[in-house]
Amino acid sequence: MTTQTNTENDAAASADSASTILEVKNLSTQFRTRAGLVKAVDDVSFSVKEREVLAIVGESGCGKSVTALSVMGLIPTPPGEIVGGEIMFGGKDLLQASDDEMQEIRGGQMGMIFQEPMTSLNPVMTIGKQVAEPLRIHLGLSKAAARVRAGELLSLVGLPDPLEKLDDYPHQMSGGQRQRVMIAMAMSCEPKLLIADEATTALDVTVQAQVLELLIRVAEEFGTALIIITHNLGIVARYAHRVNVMYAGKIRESGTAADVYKNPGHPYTAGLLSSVPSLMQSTSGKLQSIEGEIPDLTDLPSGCAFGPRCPYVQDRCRLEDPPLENVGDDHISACWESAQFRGTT
Amino acid sequence: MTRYLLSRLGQSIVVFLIVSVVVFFAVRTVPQDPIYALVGEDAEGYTPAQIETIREEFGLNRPLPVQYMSWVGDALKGDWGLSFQNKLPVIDLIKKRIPFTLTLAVGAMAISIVFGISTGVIAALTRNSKWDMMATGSAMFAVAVPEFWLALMMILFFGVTLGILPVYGAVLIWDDPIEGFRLLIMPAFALGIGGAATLMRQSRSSMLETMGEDYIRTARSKGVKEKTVIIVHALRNSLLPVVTILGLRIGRVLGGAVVIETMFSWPGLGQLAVSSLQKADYPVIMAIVMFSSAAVIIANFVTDIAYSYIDPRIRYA
Amino acid sequence: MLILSIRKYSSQLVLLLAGVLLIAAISCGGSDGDDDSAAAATSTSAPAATAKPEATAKPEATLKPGTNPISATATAAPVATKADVAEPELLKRGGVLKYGADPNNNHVFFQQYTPGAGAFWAMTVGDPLMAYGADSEWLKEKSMAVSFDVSSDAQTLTFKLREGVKMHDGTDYNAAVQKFSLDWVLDPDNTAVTRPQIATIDKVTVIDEFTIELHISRVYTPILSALGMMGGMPFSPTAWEEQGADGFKQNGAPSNGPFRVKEWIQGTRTTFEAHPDYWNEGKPYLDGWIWEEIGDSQVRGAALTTGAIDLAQIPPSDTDTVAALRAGDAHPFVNFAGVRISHHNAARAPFDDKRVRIAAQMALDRQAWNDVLLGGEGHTYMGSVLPPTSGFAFEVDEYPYEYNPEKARELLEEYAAEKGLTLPLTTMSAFTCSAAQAEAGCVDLVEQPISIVTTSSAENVKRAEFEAAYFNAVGFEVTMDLGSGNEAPRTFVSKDASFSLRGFGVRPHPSGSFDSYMGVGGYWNNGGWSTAPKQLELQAILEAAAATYDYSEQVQLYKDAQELYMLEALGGVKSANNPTFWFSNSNVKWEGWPNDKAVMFPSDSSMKVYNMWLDN
Amino acid sequence: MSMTTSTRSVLDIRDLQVHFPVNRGVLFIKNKGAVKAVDGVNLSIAPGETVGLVGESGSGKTTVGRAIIGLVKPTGGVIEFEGNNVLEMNSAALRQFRRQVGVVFQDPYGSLNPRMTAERIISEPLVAHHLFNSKQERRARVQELLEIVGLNAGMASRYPHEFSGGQRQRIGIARAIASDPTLIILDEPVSALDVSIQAQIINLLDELQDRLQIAYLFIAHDLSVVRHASDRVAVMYLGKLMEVAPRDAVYDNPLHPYTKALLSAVPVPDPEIEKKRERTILTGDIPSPTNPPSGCVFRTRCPIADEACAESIPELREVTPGQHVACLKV
Amino acid sequence: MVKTSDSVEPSSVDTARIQLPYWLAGLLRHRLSVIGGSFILFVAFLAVFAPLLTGFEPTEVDPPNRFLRPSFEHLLGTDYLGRDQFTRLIYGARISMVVGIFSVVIASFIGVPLGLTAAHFGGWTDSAIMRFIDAKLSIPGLILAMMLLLMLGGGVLTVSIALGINLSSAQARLIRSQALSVKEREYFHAARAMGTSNWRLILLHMMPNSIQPVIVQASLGVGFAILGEASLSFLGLGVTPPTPTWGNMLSLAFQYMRSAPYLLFAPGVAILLLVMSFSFVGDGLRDVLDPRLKGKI
Repeated sequence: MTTQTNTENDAAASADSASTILEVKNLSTQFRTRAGLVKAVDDVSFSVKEREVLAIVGESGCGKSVTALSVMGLIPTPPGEIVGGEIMFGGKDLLQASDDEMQEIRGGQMGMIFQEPMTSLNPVMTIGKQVAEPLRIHLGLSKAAARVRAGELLSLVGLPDPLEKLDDYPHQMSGGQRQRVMIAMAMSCEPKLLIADEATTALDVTVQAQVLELLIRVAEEFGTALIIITHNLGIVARYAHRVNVMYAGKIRESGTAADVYKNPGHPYTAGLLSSVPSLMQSTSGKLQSIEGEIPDLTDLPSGCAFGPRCPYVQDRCRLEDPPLENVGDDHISACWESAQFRGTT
Repeated sequence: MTRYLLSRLGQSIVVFLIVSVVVFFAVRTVPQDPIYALVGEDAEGYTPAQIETIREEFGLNRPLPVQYMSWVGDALKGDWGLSFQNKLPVIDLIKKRIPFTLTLAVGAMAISIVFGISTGVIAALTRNSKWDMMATGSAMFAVAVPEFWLALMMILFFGVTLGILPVYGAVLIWDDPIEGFRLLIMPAFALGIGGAATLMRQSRSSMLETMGEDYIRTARSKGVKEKTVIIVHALRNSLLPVVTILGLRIGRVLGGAVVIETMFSWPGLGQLAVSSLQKADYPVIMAIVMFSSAAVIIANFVTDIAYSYIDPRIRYA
Repeated sequence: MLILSIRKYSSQLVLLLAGVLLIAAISCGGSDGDDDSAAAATSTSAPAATAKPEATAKPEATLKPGTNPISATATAAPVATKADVAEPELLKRGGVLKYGADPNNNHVFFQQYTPGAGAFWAMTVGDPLMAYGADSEWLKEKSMAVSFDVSSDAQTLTFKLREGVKMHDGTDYNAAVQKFSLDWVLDPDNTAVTRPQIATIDKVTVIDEFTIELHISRVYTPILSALGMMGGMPFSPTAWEEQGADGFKQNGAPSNGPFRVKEWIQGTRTTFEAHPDYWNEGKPYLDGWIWEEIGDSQVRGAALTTGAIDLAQIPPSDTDTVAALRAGDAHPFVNFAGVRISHHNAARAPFDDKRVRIAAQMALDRQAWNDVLLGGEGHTYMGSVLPPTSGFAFEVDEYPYEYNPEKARELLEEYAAEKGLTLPLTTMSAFTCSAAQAEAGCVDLVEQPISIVTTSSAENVKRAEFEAAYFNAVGFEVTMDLGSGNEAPRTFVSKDASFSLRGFGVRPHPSGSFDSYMGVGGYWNNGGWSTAPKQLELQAILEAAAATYDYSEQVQLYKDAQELYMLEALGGVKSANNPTFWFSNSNVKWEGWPNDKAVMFPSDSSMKVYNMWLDN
Repeated sequence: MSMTTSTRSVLDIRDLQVHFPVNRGVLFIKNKGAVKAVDGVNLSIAPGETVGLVGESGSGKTTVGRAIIGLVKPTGGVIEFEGNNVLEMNSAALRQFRRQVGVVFQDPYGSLNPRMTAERIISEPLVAHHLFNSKQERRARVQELLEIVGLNAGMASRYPHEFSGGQRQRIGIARAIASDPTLIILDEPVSALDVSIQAQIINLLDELQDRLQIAYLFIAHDLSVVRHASDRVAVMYLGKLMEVAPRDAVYDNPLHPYTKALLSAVPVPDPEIEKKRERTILTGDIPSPTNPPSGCVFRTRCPIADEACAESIPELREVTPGQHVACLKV
Repeated sequence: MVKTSDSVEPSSVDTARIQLPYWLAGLLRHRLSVIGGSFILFVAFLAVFAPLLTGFEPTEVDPPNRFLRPSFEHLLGTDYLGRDQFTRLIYGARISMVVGIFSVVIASFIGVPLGLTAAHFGGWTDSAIMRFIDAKLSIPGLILAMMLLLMLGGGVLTVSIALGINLSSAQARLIRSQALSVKEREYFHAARAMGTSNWRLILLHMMPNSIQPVIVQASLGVGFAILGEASLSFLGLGVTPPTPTWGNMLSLAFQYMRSAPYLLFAPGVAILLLVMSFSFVGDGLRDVLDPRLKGKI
């Protein structure tokens, strides 16, 4: 049981000088479904620097997971398809990479953790074998060497008596322990980038805290950049250096966590922040909720997708989709009325 | 695991008892008078009095529950009673036929499994391609074809016109491997092809489902080659539901054997079942049905063990 | 919608059509292309002219009744020494003949009931006291009696027995053994199926080691032919002591015939091996033969063509296989042993009225019956109950009850008007047994619908469908009562069938058929039609025939009996003399090949396998 | 909103126990121990009050809810509703109790029968308790309920798959208030919803409570939502109550070490505050409920535990007015 | 489309627009089941209007014109008794369809209640019912059917009962497993918490949500029942002749395979296409009724 104060955010300051390891430009991914064409990710651009922790936040259906899967090249085709854009990683555009090249990168230089601990591990295969698999593929370790290394990795992620765990099966472990195994597996080849897609959503609060602390520590130790995908605004505040807010397939706002939270550049971000009840002081009466329903991606409104639910909507918003513009130092947002609405908060 | 198997064993014994009771009483309601199997249609040489004494000998006029109790008592001691056709012990009649039915059943199951699962997996992996279409189409075709029609077509085509396969004969594989195998091909194929179709559909749908699971995506995220993902991760998981329905297939195969054995004059229990049912030869019918249901129960039991061995979630319950 | 879906049909539909065409190809391919010469004979033409030069021409001409040695004056003929038996060249012909047939064999003890015993293997296992050839004349070469003489009151028969005969278990055959066997059969407790054949014998005495004397309760000439069947076959007393009935059922009763049972697997096959020291030197030619039980006649045909078996028995109703084998190079044997009669219960209204029985006769188109059900190979010999080959055929030039549906309907309308009924006639009256009948096992019956009763075998189903259609056409309303296995005959015995489709095997001597089937005591009649005056008259003729040894007198009496039965008693609607077919492969030879007279036995469907050999 | 204890409480749970037998051996061999899902819980809810029941998975909070509405048979204790014990009620009394207690479940997709129209779903309780004799009256009541929960009456004949998550939850709520109950058990009512929709439903529940004076048992694991919605909060761990107190006492002045650890583990959506907050991270996992630790169940993960905690099971004591804590060290 | 069981929920006609029941709309989009469905309707049409479509009677005998090859006058030729094959085929369709559908209805009436009671009450009733069903399943299907037929005698109803009892065990097992999963769903807990009676729980909540796979299997079952009737009549136990069914027409045609191969073609293909059509429709229904898919629309 360790007591820590939050120091990570300070380290972010020195990150600017570090080089960019992932550059996503105008990424667009679509799905053909029975109900019509779904533009899950529509012209998304962002970048991740070395050792940086980027958070992508948004409600369900906003495209955050699809973005991550597109970067990893795990979009099931059919029905999905990446229709445009570039993903520059390690000097190469992943969209042009061949299957073999992608298999080289996945698990080697880029790792990923998923949401459901219960179903993300192969139920009929021992933990040891599953953790050892990337080691043998990417680092070419022998069976015995890979097993030893797997043991070390399990102890690194804080599993009690790791060597015995090597021969256990996933169903013999709790949710938290499995997520630790996932981290061990994803980090096994000390990747340059790790994507955590709602990695702790299915865990209890205390276990969630343990796993995230562990993730940050290991990333730091291996110098791995992190993309944390979540809908929990608290996690973003606590762990992320920068944050992208997504809505209906587009990035609506991006900036450092501090700026975005203190002075949100988009009405949607503001609305989200205000609809989360506060832990710090008792509030009674109405929460400032965002009206209306989550948009149906098959028939999005013209202009700004948030228009129908936005309290500051103008005619222009209904006609034209606002581009991303600077609203502060390293802080951009896509809203025609950002000046007016920011003035008032 | 042992707890799971012990309870399965208990259940099987209960099922076996229920089968014996159900069949014992069902058979006796058949309107046939069993005596005529022994004395012949016109009962030449028998006086009515003698016919009555025979009924006594077989204990046919005792109340049914008493008959059942004595039957069970004898059966446990290994005495399956005398056949009504010739007052000879039923065991001798059954003993020689069991290996034939088993050989046929195993042959049919082998064909079902080999053709069924392989085409199913290929069809799933090449989803909506022409291979998939052909496999699904031929599965639809194989399920819809009446077995006896297929059997005779094969006899006439391969047996008579081409003459490459023997049309008649009954030799066990271990007695005369080459001839035994050549004899087995057609009946096993006719009996097994229906099963192959069902297994193909089942393994196709379970493979498709498995490929959509999260741990497959995790494997891919680890950079595992697609081929290894299929063989190492997907295949074993997708076989689990297929193994469970193997147990049920045995019942269908033994049922189908009745038609195929009659068609190929294959001296198995199915052929005997048809003649003894028509002659209402109770002891022989009881022996056949008890053996078949024992085979099905044991098969289900074996598939349970196999299932719990493959799936660690049960092995370490 | 259909057009819509076809226009945008997908590859699945193409697949579907391919599947369908595949079936068509196979099903036509299967008919090796000679369907024009097969049984698609039109109604009028004579049975399809078969290309094969056929030794046994269709028996249109009645056979000249050969001199029949069964006459009182037969004196002690000289003992046939081994030399004067026509000696075929002595080269060893050997081989194991495989014989494919249908009915399954419950056990291998020929004295107790098992389907097909008489027809298939009993004659190969035992040499009876008296044996009969193709035209019912005495076959000394096969019988144990070398000579016999009949007492003046014709009730005592003395037989001189063959010497030096060894039984299968090595023991010697003598008068004591023959007596033991006859006494065993005559003892009711042994429930021998062969007892009714020789039941008239009431005393058997051993005169000396090789002479035996039988006393019969009444003058009964058919006893000689009866002793030619299983009843007259000896079996070893010493083996009986050791094995008893169960032993005999499983391993066969050691007798004195050319073959003995080697192995019996129920429902599969029975293997016979040559008797090592069989008394008739040089015989049997075969080393052994195997009876293969093949249920499906088409598979039997296929097994013959592919050489899996050497000899196959094919039922006439399987016209396809018969035609296919005829077209091939298999040698056909045709024997008119069976008679197909739809017996109706003449004791119950409406059948007690002669007009109704005549109407039933006239309702059936026998020519069509023969063409459709027997592929034209049957013989619609209207007159005789007995087959033309038996020498006792009843010759009639113009059968009064020829196929005439209009007349039949008139008769039924006349009967219905008289009885105040309307056509179609649907019910059969109740039946109460007389004291005598009750004692013979008759059961009282309630009123019930007119029904055709038969087993559900493929052959009988077709017969039932055919006859039901014709009976319904003239004014009967017949329901179908298709039983499974042995249920149908039982309903006949207990007389609740209106039309029971029966066929019966003919014994070497007509008395066998008449007594056991048509006579008052016969098991088809107890409680049936045996009380009507015409039927009692018929019974008197039968008894007279059984009492005379004069062959020509017997022939005349049996013809009178048949005339009375067919014209007056009308106990049933005779459809045809049913041919039984065998086909043998080219490697099967016998004495006097290809004339198959020497290997066909007059009784219903047995082949003298012991006279055959394999020439490969 | 302090609550005077004198007014009779709507629901009073005393020493509630729910143990599930775990049979190890084959058919007849006796079982070897039980999972103590709920082990001695005391809780009371005043009319119109909202009691928050908080805890992690495996804490037994859902089982408490299930025990109250009769889905699970308790193995001990008393559940008193308006004076009489639910567990000893005859079927008539039980039916009356069922009419007065509504329930809302977590999963919007799983809590509505996919084969029924919205109208038939909402009218289910009306039919079960024969509240209206004619179909028209029932239809009118359903229209009214739809309006109350913010859906338009035209949607009555639609099927569940034609509604969004938020709308389905509103139908669930309409069904719960249909027989105008005095108490509703809310089992994780908003956990499965997105943040923006979550806020709308919380506001709806608030509004309904003010208008219809219904008492809520608000079961959830999201501490900030519970703080907003509840008057009093009870914290559960491994089947036992750790701390019960008014809302402000629990959040501003938590006494039980588990409550402290729980609050510190929840990240707050404000980087400034997060920078300054002092966090205590618990180690290890929740012990298995089949053999809980002796004495205080939290002692194996408690930062301030010592030998004494292992000997005796801490009682729920009133440390400060209205604030009860089950810990020897406080 | 003959409704196999009335519990498929009634087509709801929304006042706003005429909306086909969702399962029918779904089926129309499923190409294969359109083909299958139209063939079944075509056969049903033939069966119903048989008397109008042909001048002959199915049992009308005309031996002189036997074994006529398919011609304009006799579309499918004549059999060994000169009976018109086309007439027998369409009258036979009537009986084969009735046997097929009847046995599936009987199977459902036995299997569904058994399965539901086993799932709902659990404990001893569940294991008792399941052991009974295991026993029935372990007796080879055809032998069980033959025994039942010998007991009840041949006839359309008795054949359907024999085949129905055979199919009922599979139906019972299927609906029990579905019902068990429904029992875990929250809407079931909600209904029980509201005090709904056991009866309504089973009928209104458990059955509608677990009946889909039974309907899918039922449509496949019709095909298997028609095949079963063919096998039984091959063993001489099916519907008593001369009533024509595709089964006994096929086994009769067997005996004239060389001399009249065309006799084999019509019943064989008819059985094949009808059984395949039912499996097409079955597959279509499976996709349409699959709850997982429906949730996503």
